[in-house]
Amino acid sequence: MLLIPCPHCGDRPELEFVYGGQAHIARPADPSALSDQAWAEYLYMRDNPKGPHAERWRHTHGCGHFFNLVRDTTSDMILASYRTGEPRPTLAADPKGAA
Amino acid sequence: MSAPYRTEAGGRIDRSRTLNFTFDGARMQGVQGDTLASALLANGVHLMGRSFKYHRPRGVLSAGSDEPNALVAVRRDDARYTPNLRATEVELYEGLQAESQNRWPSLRLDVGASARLLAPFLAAGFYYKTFMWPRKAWDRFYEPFIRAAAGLGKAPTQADPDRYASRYAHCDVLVIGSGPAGLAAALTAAASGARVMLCDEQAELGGSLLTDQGALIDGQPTHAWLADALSTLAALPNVTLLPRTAAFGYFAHNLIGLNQRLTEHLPTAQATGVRERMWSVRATEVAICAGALERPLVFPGNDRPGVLLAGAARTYLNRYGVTPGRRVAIVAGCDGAYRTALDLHAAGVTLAVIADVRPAADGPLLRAARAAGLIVRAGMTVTGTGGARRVTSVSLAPVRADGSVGGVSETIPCDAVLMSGGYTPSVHLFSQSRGKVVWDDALKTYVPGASVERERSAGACRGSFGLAAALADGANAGAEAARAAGFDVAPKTFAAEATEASADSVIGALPQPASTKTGEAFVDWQNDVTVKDLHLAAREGFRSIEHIKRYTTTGMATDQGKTSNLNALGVVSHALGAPMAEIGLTTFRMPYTPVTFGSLAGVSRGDLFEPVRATAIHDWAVEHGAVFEDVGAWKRARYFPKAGEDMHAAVARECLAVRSACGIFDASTLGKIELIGPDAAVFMNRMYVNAWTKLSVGKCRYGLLLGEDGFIVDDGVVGRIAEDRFHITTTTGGAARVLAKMEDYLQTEWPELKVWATSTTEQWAVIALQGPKARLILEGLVESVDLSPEALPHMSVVEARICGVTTRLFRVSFSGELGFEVNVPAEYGRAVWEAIWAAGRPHGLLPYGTEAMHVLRAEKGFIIVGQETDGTVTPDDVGLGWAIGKAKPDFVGKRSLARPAMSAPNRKQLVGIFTDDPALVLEDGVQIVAAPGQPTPKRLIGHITSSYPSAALGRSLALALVQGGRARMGETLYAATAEGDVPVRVTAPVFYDPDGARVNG
Amino acid sequence: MADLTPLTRAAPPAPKSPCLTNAPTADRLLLRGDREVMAAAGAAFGLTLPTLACRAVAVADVAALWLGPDEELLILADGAAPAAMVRLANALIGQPHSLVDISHRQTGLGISGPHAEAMLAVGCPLDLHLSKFPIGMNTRTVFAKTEIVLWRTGPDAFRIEVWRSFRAYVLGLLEEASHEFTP
Amino acid sequence: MQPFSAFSLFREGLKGQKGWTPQWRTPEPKPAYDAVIVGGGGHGLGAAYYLAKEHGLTNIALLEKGWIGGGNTGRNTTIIRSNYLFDESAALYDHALKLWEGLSQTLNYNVMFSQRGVLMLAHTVHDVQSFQRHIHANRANGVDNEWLTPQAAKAFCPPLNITANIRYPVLGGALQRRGGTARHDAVAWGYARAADALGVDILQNCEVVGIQRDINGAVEAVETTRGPIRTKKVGVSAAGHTSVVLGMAGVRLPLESYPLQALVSEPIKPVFPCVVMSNTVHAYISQSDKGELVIGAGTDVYTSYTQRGGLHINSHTLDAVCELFPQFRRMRMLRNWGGIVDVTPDRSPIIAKTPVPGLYVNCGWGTGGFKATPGAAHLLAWTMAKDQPHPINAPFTIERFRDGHLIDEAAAAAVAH
Repeated sequence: MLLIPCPHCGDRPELEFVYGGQAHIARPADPSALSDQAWAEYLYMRDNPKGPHAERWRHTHGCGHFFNLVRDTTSDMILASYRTGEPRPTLAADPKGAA
Repeated sequence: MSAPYRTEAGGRIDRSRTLNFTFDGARMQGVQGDTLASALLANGVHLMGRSFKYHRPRGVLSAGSDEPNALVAVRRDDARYTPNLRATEVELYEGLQAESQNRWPSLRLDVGASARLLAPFLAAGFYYKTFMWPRKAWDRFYEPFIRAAAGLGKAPTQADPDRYASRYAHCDVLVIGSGPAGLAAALTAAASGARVMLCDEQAELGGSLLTDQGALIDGQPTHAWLADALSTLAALPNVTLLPRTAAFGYFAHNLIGLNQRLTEHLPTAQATGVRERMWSVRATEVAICAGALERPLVFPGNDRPGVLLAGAARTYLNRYGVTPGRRVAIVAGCDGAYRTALDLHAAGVTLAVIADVRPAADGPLLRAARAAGLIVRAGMTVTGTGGARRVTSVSLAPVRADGSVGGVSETIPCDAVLMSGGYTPSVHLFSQSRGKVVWDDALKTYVPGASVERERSAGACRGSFGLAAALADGANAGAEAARAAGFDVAPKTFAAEATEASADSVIGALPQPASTKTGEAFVDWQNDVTVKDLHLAAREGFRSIEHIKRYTTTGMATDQGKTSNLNALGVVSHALGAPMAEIGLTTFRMPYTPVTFGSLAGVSRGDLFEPVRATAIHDWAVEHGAVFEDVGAWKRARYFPKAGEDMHAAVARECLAVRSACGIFDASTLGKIELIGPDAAVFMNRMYVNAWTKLSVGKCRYGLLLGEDGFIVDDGVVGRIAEDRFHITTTTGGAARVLAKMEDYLQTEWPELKVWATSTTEQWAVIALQGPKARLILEGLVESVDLSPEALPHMSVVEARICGVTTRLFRVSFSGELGFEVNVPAEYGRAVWEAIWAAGRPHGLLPYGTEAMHVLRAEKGFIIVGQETDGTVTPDDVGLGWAIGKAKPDFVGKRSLARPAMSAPNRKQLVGIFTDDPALVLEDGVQIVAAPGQPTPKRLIGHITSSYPSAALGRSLALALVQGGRARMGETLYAATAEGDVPVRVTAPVFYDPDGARVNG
Repeated sequence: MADLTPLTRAAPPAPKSPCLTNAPTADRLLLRGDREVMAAAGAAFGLTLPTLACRAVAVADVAALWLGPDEELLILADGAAPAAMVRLANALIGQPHSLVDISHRQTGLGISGPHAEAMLAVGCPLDLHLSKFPIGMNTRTVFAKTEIVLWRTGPDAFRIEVWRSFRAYVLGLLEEASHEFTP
Repeated sequence: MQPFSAFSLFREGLKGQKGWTPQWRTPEPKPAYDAVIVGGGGHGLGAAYYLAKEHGLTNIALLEKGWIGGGNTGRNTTIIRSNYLFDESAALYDHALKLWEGLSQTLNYNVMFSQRGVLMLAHTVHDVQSFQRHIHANRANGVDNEWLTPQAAKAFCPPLNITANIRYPVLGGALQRRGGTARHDAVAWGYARAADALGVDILQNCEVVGIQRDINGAVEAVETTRGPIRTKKVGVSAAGHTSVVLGMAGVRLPLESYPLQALVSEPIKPVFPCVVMSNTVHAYISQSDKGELVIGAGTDVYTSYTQRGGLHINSHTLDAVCELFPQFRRMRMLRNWGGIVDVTPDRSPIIAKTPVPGLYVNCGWGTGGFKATPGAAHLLAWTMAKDQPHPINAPFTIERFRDGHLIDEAAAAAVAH
């Protein structure tokens, strides 16, 4: 059971959270303008990286808010926690960060 | 009669408290403080078990949780029967009944031991190579035979009545292990004010200090220092001491699982409380002080009862006052064995010989042994042991400088052989924490490398052997942990005076003359894995230690390789000619020691297994004889049978009541969401397929919700309470899902929208009144609201008062009849229900349940999400294309509906189905085919989604999803039932009142 | 004509364990909105709604519990909700917000005594040590397989708010836990 | 290949087991192969075997980053069944089941396939309806599956608690008698030995670190930790690591990898004669030949490559097991382990060509890959050899996610209403 830093409530046990999958996949503004392939990319295609992963969590049984984590999927160590809408932070351990 | 192998004095036992117990029915006596193993040894019983594969007679090997041989079952009664317990861990209590296992008819005469005669043919992995012909014989003959021979103890046969508990706990510093390192760590950390938990798997805290004698700490004898240390810790409010508590698993982010045994050591009459408790401890910092495990030596006959670990023998002597024999041979692979020799000598036990398998051993302990007049023969190997169910001799031969074994074996009579190859650091928990172990050339063992979690190892578990080193290491670890957890720490030092041992040790098989058969040199005792088996695996091309483990099963017994892993590695290293560091270790998996299922399950049983959700009207339904069904966590009344009625009769009666008079139905479980804000309608437009902008206040609309993949996920009536306020209903099972989905879009996709969703599912009790007399019944109860069709037409909602309380009164129908849904605050639910019930009874009002509700809606062709839909169904598939707001540019799922597959001509569409035989009610899920009599696999074109006998129609009806169904009206298709293909007619999916007149009352 | 005298709210039976009590019957409002909304709402009650995460503020007959950055739970005296809603609606004119009467959605349980923390630790994974979960702290959290709002009201006293259909489960677990502490 | 039989075992027994030879070679990588399989689990080893056996390719390498059979093949609860709902799935899994039925003989390696029957329990009215739909569909598809009343279920599995006083009483069950279990390691080793005998090079400790493509975008080589290997056909069967490997060729997949745990009890004498699954209370249990109760636990909620799950997942598994089998409450968990399962949005696998010529993939098996081992291997080999799918795997494309032709078994079983 992970210990997850909620940007609002601090470190909380994983049981209070619901996982929300890969972060920073915005719903297209005009889905009808997308090809089937592009729509399938949005709906289904995921990075599934082995290493740092920016992902959504919701503190469902806490403050109720969504936020993002960068977590290393090879160790489950959490590298960063930030609010929804903020960019993926730049981290030494995470080459995919904001840069 | 006092036990023959009990010493005159000494040990941490209470000799004044005699305890009676039985082993395989034989009555014996031990004393308070004994384990079953020590009590049996005191009675001269070494033979305690039989091995897994060859059923070889086995004695106790160790004195702790690493024991592979002495597995027993303990019976309190038929329901409290526990197999596979280690006699070394079973604490003796008055009246304890223990049984040996894996033998028939008795431990001494075991028929299964004839497997030993077949041993040459039953080498590692033999079962992969045979039992293949004839094909059918595996299931019927070979496998049952293998299974009957395998297994150890017997499963309990009755439900376990004992209680189990679970608890979350938090601390600044968790210290695992209460030996010298653990105590030093705990004392140091606790002095800083940090919250400290100290756990140890043993009944008494103290670890090796419970066995060690002769050393001094801070000038005190170890036992005195231990008592002081424990009383110091026990007096501190910031310290929790947990004996009988095994740290079994190290999980992500410093969560450690502890299993605490609370009543296993108590006589049955007192063992009434919680049996075991599982702790989930979140520790800021962890100090692992888990000690080290003694390694056996690998030589032929090393599994004979009476052959045991030297350090274990010392524990039996010093802690339990028991000697393993009267004339003892010691085989030393490390200095530690000499401590045993010296203590036994001091206790008056005859030492037949001390054979040191190291060519040039020396050191203070050897010198002390020699000084005591003991004969030490260095550079020896053991070529075998004698005896049947108890060792009677040991055979020794000298090892030449080149490593070959020379000369003639000399056989020395003895009644116990005590061996020690050295100590293996217990890196299990460190490894579970995902730290990588590294090979230490000097220590010839694996030790913890860099940490991943916030932990550190101290003492013997990281190779800091010796009392002084362990104390210093522990104090450092305790200080470092407390500091890392944010506490100011005063350094502590502990002065130790003890004879130190060298790190010199032995791993793998002892050298043997070429003629020696290695088939009886055991590496893994319980699973009967020998040196020969490991060589066979190497010969057959297995290179990875994981493969060798799996092929030979070494390390996979109930001790999980605690005594065997490093020796197996040594043998494999020798066989493959590769250094041990290159071969690597197998993964250490949790649990460190076995954990009771009940403890892991904790309090979660019966009604506490999962919440039982009941509505405000539930008790009324119980009182009126309802039969309930589980829907999610809810209990819903399924039907209300009268005496003698089966479900069909009750449902038919309930349906007719609704069609002819009125029915009352508890719809409280439906999900309800209050959506409020200036952007409420905009949000509804984006979420639901329907158009909401033009829905007037006070009016309702059937809402349909899709996933982004275009498939139906939920539905329900939505009422507009105000311009900026909607009352949304969802399915019972979908309530939480829908709300979560709304929050997701609101927070992450459209944060600019000013609208909020709040669950009101449990705020409202919902009482549905359906039937032509519904208005008549309600009219007398509702204040100041006109219920007439003109004032409150179908699909409208009004805020009113009923029986003096606020209600949201919906004019809706899920039955096709005139209907109302009375929403009242839940704590008034039952009272209002009873008022309506009283008012309605003169009009023929009857309660109905979910089953009648399903029939009524099926008669009208209304879908149920989860029954007509299955996550692969679009609105058009079930004839709900009309609900889609055509002018809307976008809504959740819209884009997916444009994908090619969603408009394929052969999509399944909702239709009605009539069987030719009106009495025939098809089973749910029967498949539809176009042509009868096809061989399998048939071409399936659809399936029945709902099927009922309809009292209103006087015949059966069904709904089905059929490929191209709407173009098949009137066609004859076939239902592929178990009895054969039955002709059916495709019809429109509205069976009753197709014009919808009745809903208007 | 049926009897139209106002009904009384059904109350659950008292818990068996002496450590557990039913909280007094109460009204509850759930307020959602931004910081300005919370400030204005507080002013309407003459108190400052907590802006610090996971903190509750209580005055005579109103308690305001921070549940989320835009979410406050107001616990009021039985029957006080309708008037409070009017008062809040007036105070919040022109400010987008959501105010929902959830008086009957949940019920309150009191848990107190020297074993209160340990009993809660049967199902609550939070660190409830007074230094980590001080008096006045409240939060939504989990209790075994359900959700609760937990509010520390004293050194050895907590209040649980739980959705009504989960009350029996929470109570059952706490009573099961109480067996560990009563010989 | 040195034959395995009762006779050879007897003969070797007399000779002290000294005459056995390696079950497969430990070759050095060659610079080029006609085909390369990435992933040395049962699926990959089987694909290599079928490519050699049925399609005449013998210059094949199988690349395994660790040791063969060390991934999900060796980490699952070995449940085998084929009673899936949709025609496409039933055909796929029954293809595998039919291969299982002769696999020991085909490979001359006892994989201990034991048709003990798989009993899936229904606890709600919705479960009953769903299982009846499965049973009817299976019967029409020629797949065995039958309904058992609670009493019949108890007769089939005597330890089962069918009393009404549990939270979710057993309302009945669907039994596939042809279902059962097999010995997972033996499957990997059996395929490895048979493939090796046909000339396949099994290269362990050989991790793929890159995929090279020619100017037309087609596969021309793989880079490995043991050097580059030229090849024009690469079949990837890397389970949880598929996204990583396919990413090397620029192919994105609709996959997420989750930790899945399983555990065994200490061994006991035979007490559990079949396999029992309960999706509603999440209990999956059987007893191994060794006597251990083998129990499948759930996946964690987040993606991870750690091969480790949470403690609470085990608690939730064992409370369910103890509800259904309350006499096992005193049994003890001996060993727990984690695997990495790759999950697709519709919970059905992909066995298909990829957009990159010469690159094929077999993935997305989620928690159900072991049962499909021979079938998936056979179909991947077919698809690679013929550069087109077999009719059975034709629906299991990547493109189905673009076009909406999903095969959603999980949604079909989901609870609602």
